[in-house]
Amino acid sequence: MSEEKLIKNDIRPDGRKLDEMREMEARAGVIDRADGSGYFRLGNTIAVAAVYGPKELHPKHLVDPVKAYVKCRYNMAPFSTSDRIRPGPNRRSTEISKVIKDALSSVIFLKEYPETSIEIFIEILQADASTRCVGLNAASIALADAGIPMKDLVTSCAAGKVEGTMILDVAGIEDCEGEVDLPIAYVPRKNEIYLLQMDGIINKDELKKGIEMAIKGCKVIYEKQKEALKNRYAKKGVDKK
Amino acid sequence: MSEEKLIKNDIRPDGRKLDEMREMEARAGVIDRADGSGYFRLGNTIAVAAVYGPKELHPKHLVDPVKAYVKCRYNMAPFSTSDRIRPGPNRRSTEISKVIKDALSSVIFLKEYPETSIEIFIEILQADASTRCVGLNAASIALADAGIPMKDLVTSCAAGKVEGTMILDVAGIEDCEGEVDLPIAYVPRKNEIYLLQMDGIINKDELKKGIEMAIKGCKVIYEKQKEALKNRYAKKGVDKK
Amino acid sequence: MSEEKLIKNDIRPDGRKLDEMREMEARAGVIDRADGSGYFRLGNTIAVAAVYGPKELHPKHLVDPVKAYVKCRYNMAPFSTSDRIRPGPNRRSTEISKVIKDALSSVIFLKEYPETSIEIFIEILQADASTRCVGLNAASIALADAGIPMKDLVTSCAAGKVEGTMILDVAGIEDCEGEVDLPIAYVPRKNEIYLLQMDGIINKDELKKGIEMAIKGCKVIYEKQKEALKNRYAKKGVDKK
Amino acid sequence: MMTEIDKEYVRTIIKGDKRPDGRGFEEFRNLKIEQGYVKNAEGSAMVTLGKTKILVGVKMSIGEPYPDSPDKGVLMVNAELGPVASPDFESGPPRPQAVELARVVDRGVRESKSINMEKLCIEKGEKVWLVAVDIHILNDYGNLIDAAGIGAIAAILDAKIPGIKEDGTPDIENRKEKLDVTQIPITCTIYKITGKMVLDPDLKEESAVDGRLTVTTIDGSICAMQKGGVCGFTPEEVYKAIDISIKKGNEIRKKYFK
Amino acid sequence: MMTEIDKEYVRTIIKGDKRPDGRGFEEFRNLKIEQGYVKNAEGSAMVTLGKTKILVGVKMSIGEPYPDSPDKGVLMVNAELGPVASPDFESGPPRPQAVELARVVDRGVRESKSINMEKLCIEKGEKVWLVAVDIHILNDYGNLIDAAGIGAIAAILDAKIPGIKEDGTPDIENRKEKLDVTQIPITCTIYKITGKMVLDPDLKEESAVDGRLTVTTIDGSICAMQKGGVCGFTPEEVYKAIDISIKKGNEIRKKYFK
Amino acid sequence: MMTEIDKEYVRTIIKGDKRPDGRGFEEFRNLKIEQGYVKNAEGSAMVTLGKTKILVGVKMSIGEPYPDSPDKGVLMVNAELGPVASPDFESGPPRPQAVELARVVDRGVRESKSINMEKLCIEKGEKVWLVAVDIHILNDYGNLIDAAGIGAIAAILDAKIPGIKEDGTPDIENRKEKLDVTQIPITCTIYKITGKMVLDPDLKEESAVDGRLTVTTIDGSICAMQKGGVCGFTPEEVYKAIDISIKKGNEIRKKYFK
Repeated sequence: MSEEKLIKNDIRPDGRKLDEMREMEARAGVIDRADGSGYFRLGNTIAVAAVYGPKELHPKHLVDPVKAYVKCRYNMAPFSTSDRIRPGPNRRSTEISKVIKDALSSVIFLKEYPETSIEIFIEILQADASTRCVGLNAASIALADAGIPMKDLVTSCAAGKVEGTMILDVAGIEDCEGEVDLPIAYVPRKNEIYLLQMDGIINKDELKKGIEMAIKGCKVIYEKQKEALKNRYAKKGVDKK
Repeated sequence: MSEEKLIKNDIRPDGRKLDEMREMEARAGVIDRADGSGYFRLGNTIAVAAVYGPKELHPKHLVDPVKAYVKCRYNMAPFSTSDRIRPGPNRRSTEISKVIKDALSSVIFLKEYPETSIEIFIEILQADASTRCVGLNAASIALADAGIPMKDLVTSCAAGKVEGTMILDVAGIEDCEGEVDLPIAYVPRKNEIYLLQMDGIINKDELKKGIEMAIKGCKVIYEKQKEALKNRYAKKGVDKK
Repeated sequence: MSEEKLIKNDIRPDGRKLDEMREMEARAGVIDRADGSGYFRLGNTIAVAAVYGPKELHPKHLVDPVKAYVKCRYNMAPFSTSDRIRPGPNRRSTEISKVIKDALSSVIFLKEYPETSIEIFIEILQADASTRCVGLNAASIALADAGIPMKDLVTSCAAGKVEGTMILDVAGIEDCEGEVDLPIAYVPRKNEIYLLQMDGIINKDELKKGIEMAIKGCKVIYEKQKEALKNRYAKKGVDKK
Repeated sequence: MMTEIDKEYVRTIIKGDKRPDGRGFEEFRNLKIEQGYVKNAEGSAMVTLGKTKILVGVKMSIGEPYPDSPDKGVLMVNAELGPVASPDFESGPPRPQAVELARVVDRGVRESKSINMEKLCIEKGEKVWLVAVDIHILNDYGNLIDAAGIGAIAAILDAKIPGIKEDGTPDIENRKEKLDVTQIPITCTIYKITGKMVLDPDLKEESAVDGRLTVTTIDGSICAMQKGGVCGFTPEEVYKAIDISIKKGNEIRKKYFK
Repeated sequence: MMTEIDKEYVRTIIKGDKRPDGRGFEEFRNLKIEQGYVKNAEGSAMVTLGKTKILVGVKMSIGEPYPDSPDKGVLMVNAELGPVASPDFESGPPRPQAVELARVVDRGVRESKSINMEKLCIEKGEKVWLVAVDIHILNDYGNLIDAAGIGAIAAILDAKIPGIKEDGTPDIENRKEKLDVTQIPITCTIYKITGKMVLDPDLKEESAVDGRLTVTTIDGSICAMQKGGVCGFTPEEVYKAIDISIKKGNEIRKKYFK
Repeated sequence: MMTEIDKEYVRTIIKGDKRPDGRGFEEFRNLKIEQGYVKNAEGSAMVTLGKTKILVGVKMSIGEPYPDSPDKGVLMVNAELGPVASPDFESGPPRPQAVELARVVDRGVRESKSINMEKLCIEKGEKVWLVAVDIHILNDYGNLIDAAGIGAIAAILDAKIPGIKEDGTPDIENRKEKLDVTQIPITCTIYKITGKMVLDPDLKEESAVDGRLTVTTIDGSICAMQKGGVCGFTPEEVYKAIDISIKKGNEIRKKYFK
């Protein structure tokens, strides 16, 4: 760890303010084969997501007669990080797939599609922190694009603690040197948190501050997601003509 | 190998006589989730076993229309031996699962439960020789506790050859330095052997002596098993009141 | 690579001419358990193949209502090469299984056996180049021996380029030092190529020459295969008496 | 295994601010910790929480450090939800539930900097102690996460470092000093059932759980959190959950870890 | 996903010497190559071929050479046909289609001696660069093989060798010179549909394909071939396919690789 | 594949103290051992026992010894019951039957101290010969265990140790002395069918087997035993089985291994 401070006068290594997010980009309808798809970029973290379904479910013993079964796979492209990642699931990606699945299952009206499966595949193409958040944001767009009825879009964003200071949307060197990572998934319309993970030592006040910051970030993302979907529908309308 | 003899004047390293077993403990009903369960300890070797079933069998192509299908898994806890064991099956545990399954299948009235499966899971929690025997003894109790009809309890015990001498219930340093290991599973009421494995060089007379010793040991274990089941029923009776 | 030439005055290291194949041996009916089986040896490369089926297919979702499903496994015995091969499929054997399967599927009248599977298992017992060709030749015999209706026997043979010269049926040191390997599978009656792989730098004229040589080789093999089948039927006739 | 009827029964009772077995919402079932259960393990603890039974063992071996921490030991936490413990568990590689369980416990121990990993360096950049904490579920009767978290730290506190034989392998016959444990992280999970927050559900209650928030605490601070399940938590509920966990953590620490 | 009706429709049109989308038989769909897409990769290329989308990344690490080529780097090509890209793909270890795809692309690069592997030796017999080319399918809309082959060489051409840190690990912050690429192999596959040879089928056409012959070419020469599918090629058809591939290879090389 | 009718037929005949093919109860089918079948293997044997066919190969490579036996080579026995040999075998990792087969053969060779493993040390603690014995089943027509056991020792007796190349890898072009084999363990299994003890059942008989006892013997002594199947053996039956195995072992050793 360097002696010199990363954050000086409340300005972060990449020039951002403490509660400033990286610039971002959202798109819907990027994978033609899928029933719905989404793209989300937050700074240098890029994810695409595809949704297939509701569709018939194999093997049969997983079929739920009262609601849809949600399958979710979060996967990092082997070249998305500085060290190549061996293809195939690992413990980290298995856990992330599960927490993302739980978060998305929270908002889908699963009972509208009994006996079917809804499959969500997230690919991280380039990673610079917050990959689970960016993946969730893309998946949320993909679900909406697939026409799956949801209570609301899930939005996701992380806060963190670096040199004892709470900041929004940790990235780059902050991610390596930071003390705490705090990703959340949030649904604005319900004011509820559907994903929350935290590691690192933090007290309750700091945590509160982090969650408030992250919620602020989620609200910005929410607008981006909606815009992407609006553009998609507009384009679809044009295509139809 | 040390120059000094392990067995002196027919007294073994831990003070036992040649045909003396380690002290033991047996219990029934130790795993609430299971349909039947058992605990067996022989010296420092500890096993628990659970039985689930008779239950519906997946996948369907394994279903036998005339008798129950027996599944058996012998597993050592990763921390049960001096070197940690990687979780998951290995060649040794696969073989032991098979010979235990054969031995137990011998006594279960399988035709009473066609189309079902009876699942037996054995966990070795602490290992000091004879883990397959101790596992079998626990499994036998578990089957009886689950109310699975059997010809009799299977009991299991090992003899061995150390410094040319046949001894009962090899343990500790005897297990490392011994020449022959001879585990058997025996059913007293039938006077039949259902499991027998041996490795090491031995002549027929020694083998005969070993089997006789082991049968003697099995008879002691048999009483312990029955006592455990009696205590369990007594307790169940009390619980009911 | 040695300074000295492998091919001198159009004579190859093992004394063969440029377009001369190694001596070969073909047999049908070598594996009693199988519905059909074949043996093919080309020099020191030895393969056996077994065919099981047409038979019921598991799992059910693979069942094709209009034609038979072809399963094919090409496998090298662990001791068939100079370095032991770890048992189980690897990337090379997976690819070869697929191209062999495609080639054999081309000639089988699959629509005669809807909803069934035809299973082809090839074992390379000893490898000295051209294992996929020799395996295919054995499999072809096995299919015919199993009575599976085919347009024709598939025959297979490789050409290669060594020191800039096109030669037939590369083997031994030629295989290690050669520049190009060009295995094909050919059906004489149709004059069609069903398998073709090539690696190494080659121009179109050389390739043409190689293919012509390999076709010539295939025609020799074709006769050997037919002879093996004839002997088999003759023997079967004798057995019946 | 629990039926819809069981589930509805639990929900009705809890809506009425009671629990099926009469416990208070923030009351754990009877907790028993038996350290030193497994002689071959460097440390172990059999945890009984109501009818839930978990055996945690610590094994130490000698290996290479990670390149980015050449002077530190290596911690690994693994969980097996084997078929012995529940009709819902199957043989085979760890499924997502087991992976999540192991990783949540791992983060609690790791992030609290509970173990002084520098003390596990044998030869910088070459040889360090690898500490494998294996969570072995024997009977799943609800709230595995907290039982596993408590079992892990109990087993770690029980662990003694082996000696080193002449041939460089661990000598478990001559275990010497204990692991240097500076913090005692306690895992406490807040479960939401019909909007109420309850601690330590048993098997029947667990079938009615809508969501959970696991909070691992050390004295006064939080070191790891994990939300699970499908129901959401409002920010206020999160803050309340933290208060409960800190309080419960202190209580357990005082009672069981002196 | 394609129905028998779609398939028959395609076959009827192609029999009439036309294609459903009006292209000529030897005409590719619109091809777009975007190099440098992934910053963490040493090299990368996003290839869009009609609606088919493939991202190829090159990562380099330091490892040991093979004993029989102690002074050469090591090349590995891997393909993942993940479930994101098609309802026909599944999670799990690579299936035969993915293995074949990777190996065909691998042979094209390897046999063309495209990369100067001697330049990737760091310390003879001890340390060399391992070059991992990962083909990541994002949308399968037909002709994956050619898109993957073109993407692989584009990503390789984009790749820069990392520096080496003091601790001997790659320093991707200080990438320096490019890989020494001496040949540009182009993969071009001839597909047979009802006896006609067509290039670059889209998804619908692909469902009607009877067989294919992949030919990878460098200037004037062929460096790898692979026949697939169940229909045969006469020797004359093979020779014709080679002519088409050489021509198309030159065309693509000129247009996209200057 | 065998029907209940086949099975009952076999049982009826055997009850009448006869065998379907007229052999005596202690009579093996025709046994043929062809050593040196595989040129690339250090040793090999094709064993034909009636219609049962097994090819066993021995490959040797150079590797590290186990820490607790630094001056000894390493023996590995592996069996593949591949789908080529029987409609009952499937592709995939070895199933319990294959594992048991390999381990029974392994123990026979290992416990008899058949191979002088000290002679396989190249450099104490660093380099030894690893001896891989692979049992490859080609046609399963009954009594695989005995055929595999006999094939293993035949292949081991056939094996010659490779030379060592300058780069430290095995040189199979220059194989030199044979493995030092001091004991010839013979595997003989006693099968119980309707209470009778028979040797070497063929496929049809095997379907009627209730239990088996495998006894591996060297001159006058027993070195490994394995009971399988569901019927029991009384102690007296065990002792009788041993007598039969010793006798048969001597017979086979004399006839086939000089």
